[in-house]
Amino acid sequence: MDYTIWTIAPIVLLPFFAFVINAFIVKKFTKLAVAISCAAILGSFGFATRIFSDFVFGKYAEDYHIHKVFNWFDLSYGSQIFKLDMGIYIDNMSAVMLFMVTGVASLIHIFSTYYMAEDKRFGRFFVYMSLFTSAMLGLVLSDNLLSVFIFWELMGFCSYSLIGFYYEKEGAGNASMKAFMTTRVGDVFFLLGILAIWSVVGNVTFVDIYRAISDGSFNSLYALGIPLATFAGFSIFMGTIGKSAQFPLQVWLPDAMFGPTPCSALIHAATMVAAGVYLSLRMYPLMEIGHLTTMIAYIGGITAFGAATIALVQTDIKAVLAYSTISQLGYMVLGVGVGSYNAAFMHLITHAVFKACLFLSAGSVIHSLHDHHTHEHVQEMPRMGGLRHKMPFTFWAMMFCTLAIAGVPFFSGFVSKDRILGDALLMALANKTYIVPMVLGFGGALLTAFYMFRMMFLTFFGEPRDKDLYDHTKKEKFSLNRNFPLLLLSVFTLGVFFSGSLTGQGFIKVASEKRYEWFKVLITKPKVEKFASYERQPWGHTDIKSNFQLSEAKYDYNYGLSAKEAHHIHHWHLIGALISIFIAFSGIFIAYMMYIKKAWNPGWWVSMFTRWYRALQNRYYFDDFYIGGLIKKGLLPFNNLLAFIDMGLYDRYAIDGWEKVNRAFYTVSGWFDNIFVDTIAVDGTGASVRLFNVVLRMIQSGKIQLYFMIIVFTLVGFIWTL
Amino acid sequence: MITLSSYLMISLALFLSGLVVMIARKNIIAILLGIELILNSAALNFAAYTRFVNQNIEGHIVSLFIIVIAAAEAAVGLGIVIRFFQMRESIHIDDAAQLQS
Amino acid sequence: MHGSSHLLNWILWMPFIGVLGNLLIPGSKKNAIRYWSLINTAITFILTLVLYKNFDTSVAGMQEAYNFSIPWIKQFNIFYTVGVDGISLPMIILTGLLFFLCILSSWTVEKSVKGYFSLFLFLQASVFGVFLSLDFFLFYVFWEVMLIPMFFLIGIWGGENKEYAAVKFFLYTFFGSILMLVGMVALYYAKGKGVDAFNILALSGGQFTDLKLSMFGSEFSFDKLFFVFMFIGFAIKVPVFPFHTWLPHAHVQAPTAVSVILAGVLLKMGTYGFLRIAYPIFPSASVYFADAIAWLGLVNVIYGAFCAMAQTDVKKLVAYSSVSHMGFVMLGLAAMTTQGMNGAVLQMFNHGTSTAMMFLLIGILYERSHHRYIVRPDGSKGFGGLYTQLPKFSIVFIIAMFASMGLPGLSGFISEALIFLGIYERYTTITVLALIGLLLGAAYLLWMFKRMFFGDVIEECKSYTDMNAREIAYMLPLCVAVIVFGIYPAPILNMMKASVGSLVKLLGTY
Amino acid sequence: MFDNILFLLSASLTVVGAFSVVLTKNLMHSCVYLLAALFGMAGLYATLGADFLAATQLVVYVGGVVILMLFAVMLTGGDQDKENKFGITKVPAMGNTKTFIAGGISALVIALVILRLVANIAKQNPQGDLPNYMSTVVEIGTKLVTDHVLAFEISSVLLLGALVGAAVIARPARGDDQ
Repeated sequence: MDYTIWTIAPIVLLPFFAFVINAFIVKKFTKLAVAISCAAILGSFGFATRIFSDFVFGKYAEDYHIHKVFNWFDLSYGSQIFKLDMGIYIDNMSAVMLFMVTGVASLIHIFSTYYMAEDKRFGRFFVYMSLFTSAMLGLVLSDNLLSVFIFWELMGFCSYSLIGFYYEKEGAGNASMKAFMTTRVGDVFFLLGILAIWSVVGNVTFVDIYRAISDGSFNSLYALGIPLATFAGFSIFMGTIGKSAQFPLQVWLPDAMFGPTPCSALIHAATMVAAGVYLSLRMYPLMEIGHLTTMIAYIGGITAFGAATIALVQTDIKAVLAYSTISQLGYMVLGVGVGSYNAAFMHLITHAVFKACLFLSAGSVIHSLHDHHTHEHVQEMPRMGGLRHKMPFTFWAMMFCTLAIAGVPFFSGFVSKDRILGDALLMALANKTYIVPMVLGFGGALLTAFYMFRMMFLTFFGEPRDKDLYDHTKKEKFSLNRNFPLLLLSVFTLGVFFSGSLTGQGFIKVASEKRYEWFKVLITKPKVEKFASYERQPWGHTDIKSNFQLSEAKYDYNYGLSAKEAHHIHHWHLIGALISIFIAFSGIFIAYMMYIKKAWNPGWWVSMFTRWYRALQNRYYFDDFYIGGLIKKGLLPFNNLLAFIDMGLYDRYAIDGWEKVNRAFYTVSGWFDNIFVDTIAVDGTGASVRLFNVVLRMIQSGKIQLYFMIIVFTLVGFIWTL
Repeated sequence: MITLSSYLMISLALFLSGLVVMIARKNIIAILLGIELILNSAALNFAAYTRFVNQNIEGHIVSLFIIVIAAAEAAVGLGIVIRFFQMRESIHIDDAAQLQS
Repeated sequence: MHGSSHLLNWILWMPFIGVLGNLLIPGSKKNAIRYWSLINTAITFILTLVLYKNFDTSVAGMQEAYNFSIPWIKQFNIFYTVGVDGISLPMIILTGLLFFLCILSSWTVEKSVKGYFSLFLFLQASVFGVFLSLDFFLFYVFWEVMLIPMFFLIGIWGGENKEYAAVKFFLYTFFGSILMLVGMVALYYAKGKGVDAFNILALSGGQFTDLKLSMFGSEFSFDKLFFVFMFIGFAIKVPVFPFHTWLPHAHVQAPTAVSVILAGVLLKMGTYGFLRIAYPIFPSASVYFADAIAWLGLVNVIYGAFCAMAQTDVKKLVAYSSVSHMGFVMLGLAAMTTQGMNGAVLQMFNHGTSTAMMFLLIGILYERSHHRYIVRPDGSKGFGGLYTQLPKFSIVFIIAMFASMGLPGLSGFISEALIFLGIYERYTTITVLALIGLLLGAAYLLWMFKRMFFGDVIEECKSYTDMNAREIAYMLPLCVAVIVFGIYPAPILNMMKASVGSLVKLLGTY
Repeated sequence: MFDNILFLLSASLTVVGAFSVVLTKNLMHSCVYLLAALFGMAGLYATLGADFLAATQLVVYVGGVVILMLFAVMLTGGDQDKENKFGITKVPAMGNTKTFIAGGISALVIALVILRLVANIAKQNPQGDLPNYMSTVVEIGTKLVTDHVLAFEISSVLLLGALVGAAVIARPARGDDQ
């Protein structure tokens, strides 16, 4: 079967229709709605698997794309052309991404049927999940930034709804709003980037952007005095910062844990937050020509390390995972920054797998621990301990994932993270500015290993610290919807699925290059010059499967460089790997000494670094600064002031003031009318008659002598005129 | 030298006296006295002009009529005064400022 | 008289028939009046749909088939001319739809039912008149006539400070109208008082570009001067920034349905005026003043959003959000590109639907709560936990809210995106700043939503009942419109693109 | 000579009498001064050769009118109210400074006007023939019954009317207690 639209679109449409249908039936047929959601995502998974297998296991070509477009709307009139096309774009990266997203989402859907079953809004959860999945898949399939933005925002909405899922809680409202608003800050920049690119390219299709980059269209163009590539690249990267919770917009992600745990697993760990990194990777050529990679590396490094430090002091199991997510996303961004393109993407995939698993395991733990006094689930690690006896499956699944995230060899996390760190090391050697991100990256790795094992030790090892809680916890029995997703995901934390070599850098080669180094072969930096002559297919076009065999890509161990140059790279990669391994085990060892052997007292560290400890507990005061400072002290007073100026001053005086002016006018004109026109001119006529009358009446007094005098004077006057 | 002017001056003095009496006095009878003076000044003029200017007797006749009229006037005026006094017990001219009693 | 169809006449005069019918029904038969009004508006709405069905989207100018013109006041060459093109059609459909739904939402009005519905239908007729008139004088007459029912609807059925609001609304608009009247008369003389001196189509095309006017001893450019006059006249209606303060008062005091019409339709009359009169008649001045329009639009966007965030009255908040959103329309108009102008017209339509939803929802809430405080003056919560108490209401509210803030997939996004695409190249700085408005737009709405809907149900809200069938019935069409046009806006864009395109082409020549 | 003496005496008597009428504060006195002035007038008539006129003056004025006046004064004598019916203080019956100022100004003005007229006459200074002191009675009688018969008759009717009128007016109203 070849690729027509009907074999691709269902990936998005199945969950979307599930959402539409469920939105109407969820109230009455909750079970059916859940079934529809799960079936839809599994269907998507099926279609995605087909694409994945064709791209990965087929005789692939590294630059083969499926690109179908349809016209969304067309505003052309005469010579003015404006068309907005939407389309599907599948290349190797999206194929892998599709597979990961649908796979993880399917497993999380399955797990949710266990986790959410007792929730009163069981059905509604699946409605949101379906919408989210379709949005995420839509994003992956998008061929242009605008549709990426659309699905990106839709995911934001789903995230908002799911964080605010327990809307009875006041905190959920705050958290959901915070999440939406913080990412919205990034999104606005993202939209700005889209506009900037549109102004150059006249389009925002990836293909056209690449072509424009290769044409040099971005050169010597400026927006607001900044080179346009930098401007646009930075704006788009701001979208990544928001969505992937990078410094300084990382504040929302820990709060996002207010949502149900499976949604945290899917949205705030595996997929949505990774979409930011996915976007950065897609726009990597733009970042490169915009000279943004250094900044990206710094942001990644700072995030990776900073979030890891905060994770050290968390006691809530989900909070630890949330900060570890931020930290791992930081590694991905660091990978983008140091030009470790496919390692960053690989870390995205591996992280999605193990972090989803970690969250689901945490969910499994939390769900089991039910406080009989408060009737709430327990998330605090100080009340756990020794749980590996009660829930062995969960324990082993979580253990695998922890090993992966800690960077233990033979696990996926090691493969991807080590490659990022190795590339960072190489970059630092070549360019001193990269030393800081590199050191932060290695430091973060140490902390990661430590806090993850701290979490494991506190949760599963040692003696139960809350005996009552422990005794009431049922022993875990294997159930398909609870344990199967965990175990399947944990299996995929093994490194062999991602790389044929131990580290992915050619440290220890396990098997022939091409078959097992599929990731390195498939995922390469977009070669923009190839897109110069690229033509897209119409919507109805059928992509013939046999075309996939056009030109076989080869795994080039030496990166296309000379053996000597490559040797240098391999050499330093090896050193980096050794450092990583050392670091990982050191972290684990410290955790072991602190929490199992209890040889070292963590309290001592706390007392030594009280101020730092407080800063960490307060998340470096970011929330205080943003909410307490910027918003409460800056924005809201400003708003109130402006509103006061608007209604209290402007409207009251400048607008209603006209009434006063008018009143003054009408007072004066009324006065004028009254005095001059009416009194003087009109009444004056009467008054003059009256005056005459008064005078005459005075004359007509009946006093004869007066008459006589008048006669005399009249006579005098008369004589005088003679 | 007795000329026309001399008589005219006397006449003027009489007239002015009558005038002042008429204006300044508030007593009706006094006003009547003023009227008499003025009438006399007029009569004197007629007589003087007869003597100095046209020499015929017409002036005397007019003067004579003036005297007659003055007598009639005095009779009627004083009658009115008496009557007024009977009504108002006053011969003050300001009390006689109304057309109606 | 040319054109054979009387469809436009029917649309225009149908509400008047409704008014007459209402006047014949005794005032005590309230339900009869309501049903009659409902039927009347339904027929009108159907007629507008018929118009849409027969509309030829490829024609840029007026639709020949529906033009209708007869002399009205022959001595002054005033004609009764009505016509429809791609710019007015979306507005006409919007008017038909919103009035129909507003009649439904006004079912609970008990105070002087007969007067209310009669005035309401009267208002509808005058609004149709504005959108359909092609004779400037006729346009002006309808523009002014519209004030009368509005004045009484606000002044009689309004809130506690209704007289103030009504008078303010009236005077404000009237001030603008007077400037417009001056412009109209000036055009009449400039055109030589001929047969087409009041004909908007005959006046348009930029024929007054080089005309000079001497006044007060100096020379003025005719088109710039009267463009400013017209601008102020229309800007008050939009409302553009310095002339916006009537809006919060009028909205807050007006009864629900009138707020809906005010925000949904009446504000669009202002921007419609730009598209129909100010731009085509004075294209060179429009281009000349585009910068000013853009900056004013920006101020609207930002300022409205900031002010909205400070409000504690829901209705006032939404009123200020209207100021902000109409700022986007102004931005689109200032862009004078295909995308921008189409986006502006689309935004007019979309804002009409989404803000109508908001106001209708607030009206529904008000019927239960009898207050609109998010935070009461004493600092306590006015609402709380509505999500738990009113689930259906909340879902509709979420749709309306996100449509209003421009969530992709809902209608507001496409228009805003088009506007931004249109304006970016010409006004980069303004675009950057206007995007802040987008951010703030989300902020104030979400903050309001958080404060009203999340958390525990406060004691007072526990008695509220969820939306009933009638309320769902009139919210549903708007929900559908918001979602459908969010996903697939082509039906509306196709309607307008030829007309807007020809206007852009005209402006492009200056 | 006699003429001159007579003129001077008569003129003095007339002018002094007239001024005394003006200046005296007593009504009775003023009547008497009027009498003196009228006597002087008679003397002046005499110097003008108007013998009949002088005689008539004496008979009518001095013997009639002034006596009539004196009777009237005596009839209306007695206490006069100092206030009118509105309670406003009345001007004294014989006038006060204000009234005399008003009268004086009037007199001054008219004096100036008349002097302006008289000045012209004085310049011409007509000098007719001196009277021959013949009796004018015949001539006047002739004239009265010839040329001026109508005026004569009218004046007699006037006198009659005045007489009857004075009697009627002065008579108390019918039924009047006074």
